[in-house]
Amino acid sequence: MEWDWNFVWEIMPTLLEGLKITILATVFGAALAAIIGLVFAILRMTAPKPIAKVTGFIVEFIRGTPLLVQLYFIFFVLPDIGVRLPAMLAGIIGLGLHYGTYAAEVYRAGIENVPRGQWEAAKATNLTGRQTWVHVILPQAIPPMIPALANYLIAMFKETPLLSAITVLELMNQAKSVANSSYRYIEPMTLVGVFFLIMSLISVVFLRWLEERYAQVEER
Amino acid sequence: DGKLEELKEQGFARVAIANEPPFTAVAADGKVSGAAPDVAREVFKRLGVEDIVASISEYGAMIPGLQAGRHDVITAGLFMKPERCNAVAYSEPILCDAEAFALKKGNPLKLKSYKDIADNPDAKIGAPGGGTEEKLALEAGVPRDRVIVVPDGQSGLKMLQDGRIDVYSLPVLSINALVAKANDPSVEVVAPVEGAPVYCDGAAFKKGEEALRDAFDVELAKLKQSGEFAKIIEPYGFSAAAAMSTTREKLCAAK
Amino acid sequence: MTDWSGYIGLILEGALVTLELTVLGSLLALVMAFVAGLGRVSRIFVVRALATTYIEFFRGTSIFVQLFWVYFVLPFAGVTLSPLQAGVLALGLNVGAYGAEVVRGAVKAIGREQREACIALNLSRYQSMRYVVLPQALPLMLPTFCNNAIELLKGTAVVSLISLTDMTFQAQVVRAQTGSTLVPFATILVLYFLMALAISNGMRWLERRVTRGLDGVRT
Amino acid sequence: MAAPIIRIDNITKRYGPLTVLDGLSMDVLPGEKLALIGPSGSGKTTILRILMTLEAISGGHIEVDGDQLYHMPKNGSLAPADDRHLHKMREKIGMVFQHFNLFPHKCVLDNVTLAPMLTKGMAKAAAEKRAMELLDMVGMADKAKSMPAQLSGGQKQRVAIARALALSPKIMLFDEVTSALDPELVEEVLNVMRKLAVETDMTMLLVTHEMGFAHDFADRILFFDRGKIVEEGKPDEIFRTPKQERTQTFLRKIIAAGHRV
Amino acid sequence: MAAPIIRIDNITKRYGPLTVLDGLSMDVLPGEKLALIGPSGSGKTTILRILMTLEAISGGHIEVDGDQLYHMPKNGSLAPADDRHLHKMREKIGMVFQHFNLFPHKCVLDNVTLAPMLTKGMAKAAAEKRAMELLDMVGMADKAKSMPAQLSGGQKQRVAIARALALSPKIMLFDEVTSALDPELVEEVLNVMRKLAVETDMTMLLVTHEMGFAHDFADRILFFDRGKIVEEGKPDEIFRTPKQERTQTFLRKIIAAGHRV
Ligand SMILES: Nc1ncnc2c1ncn2[C@@H]1O[C@H](COP(=O)(O)OP(=O)(O)OP(=O)(O)O)[C@@H](O)[C@H]1O
Ligand SMILES: Nc1ncnc2c1ncn2[C@@H]1O[C@H](COP(=O)(O)OP(=O)(O)OP(=O)(O)O)[C@@H](O)[C@H]1O
Ligand SMILES: [Mg+2]
Ligand SMILES: [Mg+2]
Repeated sequence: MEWDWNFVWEIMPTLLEGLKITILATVFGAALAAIIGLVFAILRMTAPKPIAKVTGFIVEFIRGTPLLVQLYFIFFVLPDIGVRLPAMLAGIIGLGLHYGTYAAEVYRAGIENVPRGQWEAAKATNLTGRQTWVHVILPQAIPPMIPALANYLIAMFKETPLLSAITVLELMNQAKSVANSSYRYIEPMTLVGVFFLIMSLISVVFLRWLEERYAQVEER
Repeated sequence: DGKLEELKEQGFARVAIANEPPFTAVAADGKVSGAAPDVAREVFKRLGVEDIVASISEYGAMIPGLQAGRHDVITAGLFMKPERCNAVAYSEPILCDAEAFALKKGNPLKLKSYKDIADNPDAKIGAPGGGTEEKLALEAGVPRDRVIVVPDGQSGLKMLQDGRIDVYSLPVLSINALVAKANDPSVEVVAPVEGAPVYCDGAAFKKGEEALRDAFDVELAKLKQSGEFAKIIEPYGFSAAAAMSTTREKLCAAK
Repeated sequence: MTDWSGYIGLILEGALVTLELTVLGSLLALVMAFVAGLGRVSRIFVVRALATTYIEFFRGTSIFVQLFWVYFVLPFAGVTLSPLQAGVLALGLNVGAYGAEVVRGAVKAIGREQREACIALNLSRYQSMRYVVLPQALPLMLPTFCNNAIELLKGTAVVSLISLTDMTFQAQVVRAQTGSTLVPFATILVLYFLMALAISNGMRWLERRVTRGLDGVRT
Repeated sequence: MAAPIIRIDNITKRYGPLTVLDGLSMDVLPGEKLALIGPSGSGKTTILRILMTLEAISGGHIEVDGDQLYHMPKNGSLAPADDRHLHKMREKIGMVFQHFNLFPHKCVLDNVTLAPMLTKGMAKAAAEKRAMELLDMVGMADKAKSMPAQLSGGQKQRVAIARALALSPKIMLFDEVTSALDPELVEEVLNVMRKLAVETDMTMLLVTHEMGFAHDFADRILFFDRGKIVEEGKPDEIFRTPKQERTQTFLRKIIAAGHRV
Repeated sequence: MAAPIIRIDNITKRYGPLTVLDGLSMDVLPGEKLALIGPSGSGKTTILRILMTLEAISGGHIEVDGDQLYHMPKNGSLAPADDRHLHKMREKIGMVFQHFNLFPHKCVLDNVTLAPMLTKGMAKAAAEKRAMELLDMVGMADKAKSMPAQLSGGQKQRVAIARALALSPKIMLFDEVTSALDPELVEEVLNVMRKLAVETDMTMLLVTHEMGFAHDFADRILFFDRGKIVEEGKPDEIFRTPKQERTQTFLRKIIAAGHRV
């Protein structure tokens, strides 16, 4: 089967339509993950022991099971208990929950990487707990987190094709549906790959920039 | 004939199926059954190919998979339509069926044809991706965003029960099998869909392997003559007479 | 009545395929991680460029897309792989690219000081790598390798979409047969989690073994 | 003689099975300059960290400036101190660390003004005026806008001293403030501390390996070994005529290693 | 007088815009014990690292034991040295680092035997026999099976010295080998080096801040400042009657910081 440029131009608008959904899902998924991650991290680090433990287990469970199956679960099983989410929303929740567990780890590591001496210096200068967090710990913990979070953002972007399994018409699903009606897989699939590669290469450059910009603040 | 010798050599033919009873099914023990694979198994046996090995696939992925050499033949209830006839080499007709809708009890949106769905801006139809029903809906003018591509029959039924779609469309026998198994009084069947033609499937071979197809046709014809064909498909609810009353030529020419 | 024992059997069969994919995929990933990871720190430009291209390409595109590409597009280039081969190839190459960065990072983390000690002791580059740097880098890699292996395990679910009869796929079959959605999906979620648990426990055990005697190293 | 500003009464500190301080008692007079010396691991850092409330005690009592440090009166008896009590007590105490622990994301000036503004509600202008005086005192006024990463170790440590002074504590704790510094940079920090000793009547506790400096700086030397005070006395007594065997061995080793006493 | 074993001829070392060594020349005689002193950043470490080929030079020539270090003869003229040439030259030189740089994953004995077995193809038994002799010499024979993490800093450094000696280099380089040690542990390392100085005729170059030790150990002292040799001479000349202003200031500062000279 030969590569057909005319066909490429013909399907381009459809694919771009899908790309739009992909990007939307990524953006909302990421925002949700950032928030859910914060909740997980706070529960794990500061809640009473039993709650922290249960949270820890939930986080481990979500991290240890495939997003695809989680999506099926949210989309097909939750309606049995009366929670019927539109496909796109179900997808965003799946992404947010799954990547929230990763974000939680980033938050935790970022905070734990602030040297103990900083906590002690804050205490020795008699700052309160809240003041220590706001003025000493978070300003140091957040910048190094940014590249790691961005990394997961990109990873999430690359996992959005899974949403096609729960009928979201994102890039991959559009490509499949084009393939279904034309019986040609080469062009749509390759184009999807190229789209992802382009987006990723751009984000790699962006990531390098972030890493440089927020490279560890030095002291010691 | 190279391809047939190859299959004999390897002892089995790789077939694509969809796991959509009664056309194709996988039993609890993993055994492949359903009318289409059963016929194919018998014909291949007569051609000297011992067995068939099935892999489940989406409808949309079947023809690309055939072209990519992933399987040797499609036996999945993939109905003959002119553009498909251009893409693959069909055998003579095997299983015929009309289209049907599964919808909520009492048919609240009064949907009887694909046109009705197109005309009702609230109606959403679910159909297998790359299947005949998806195409019929689109051709009838249902906009893309109201044709939900559903991965498999069970998902379709579930989405109908959950109210995510208003109609789920499959061939009559498939819908009946699905609804019977679900045993859900809130779901009813409209069959056949008004204005939708009766379709027949055939075993689909890769273009360029017409020799194998022709050999298949010869044995298929014998099977039909001997009455064994009817014995295989009628328990599944299909009509042997329907398949024998039409030809590939007619079906591929139909518009 | 539903034949649950039969269906459980089906899912266990799928679990076996998932296991097979995970093990084979991990092996390929491990090989690729070392080849490409060490390639990236090579002194030879061509080797570095090749390794970088591989890594960026496979990290840059989605595993999902890679899988479809290997399965549906590669055959037109004359390479036809069975679904299992396609799955192992796509997963192994994909995770291997991530692993390569881990290898590179760990090798670089074995500081300048150790390399300089090697030079001062007149070890060749190969000897330094083999006897000094890698033995120390390995324990640093293990925790991330563990995460990578779990990512690979989760990635195997995607192969159900190219009709490989893995655990997720079998769950779909069971679902089609029984009409029950909750039972098969809940079952495989637990199974996946148990497998992930097994991986992380295994890795922890391994980590303890390779770090024995290294504890408290600080100059 | 004035009442002690610090009374340490039979305190114990354990880390799991390890007893680091074992029934230690000592008093410090207001304005006294005290040097704590002794071998590595003898508990010198630990006692300072306990006074700064960075480490909890396992038993005993500490009184600082008339109030219990780790306890507070409640319904007529002593209860463990709560956060508010500790916060109040910490106002009296400042500490300078071996590794400076400056806030790396804030410039020198902000490092010094942060705590006065937050804990004492000082106005920005007032805090900065005072900070500049202190920075001037430690010779760092011209670097007020620099970031910590741009400073040498000696400069960082001088900023850290200014930061601790900005809260005007009654008691200052110094834990090996020069031992992370290049030899040449040691002197600039010691000079600041000499000045401080002369110009203020603050109580100072100093842990150091610089025996020469300890000799010149301190009113009294405490020699620690294994969590106990083995010997104490005026610098000349300790350094010239140590009575205890262990003190003698320790000093001999240190001298052999090239340190002036 | 014998021919120099090291001839440094007008070498330059730049890091980007920064010139660290600026046309430096010096000779070292076989068996000579040389101490390099000078302020931080003056290039002392750099010159040792260049001799160990850890750092490339920006210009100039170095001859070690009759051969060019960074150049090799090729078609009648001098070409930049390739890996093989460097490998051959490194056989003559050993180095001990400030931070020991032991291999943490290998026991003490394996640390010492690794290089002889790999680079000289020594048999395991022979390598271990020689290693035990060396470990005995540095007083570490009883720790042969310990892991580096189980040793104190002083013990680590003694193992590092044994490791460097195991290759029997003609020249040994020591870069502040005691400055990462607790004061109490300094002496045990210096003792080993004194023994080494007396018992072998190896050429030794030593960078140190321990002025007392430099005085006792060295045949000749080089005082570095800003990448140049400002003054050189016998220990007594340099320490008692330094001629240069800069040498005087430096020594005064060091003495003030409590170091014995
Ligand atoms: N967080 C901790 N957990 C366990 N043990 C500790 C901890 N902090 C200190 N120690 C132990 O307490 C003892 C006393 O330590 P401390 O730091 O007070 O000694 P030091 O006199 O300051 O020694 P140095 O001169 O080396 O600073 C040591 O044996 C040390 O190992
Ligand atoms: N890798 C490098 N990149 C840039 N500059 C460097 C590098 N290594 C050393 N320098 C600079 O070279 C100069 C000389 O450094 P060197 O380490 O030789 O000094 P030194 O005399 O050993 O000082 P010290 O007593 O502090 O060890 C310093 O200004 C240093 O900042
Ligand atoms: Mg201490
Ligand atoms: Mg140096």
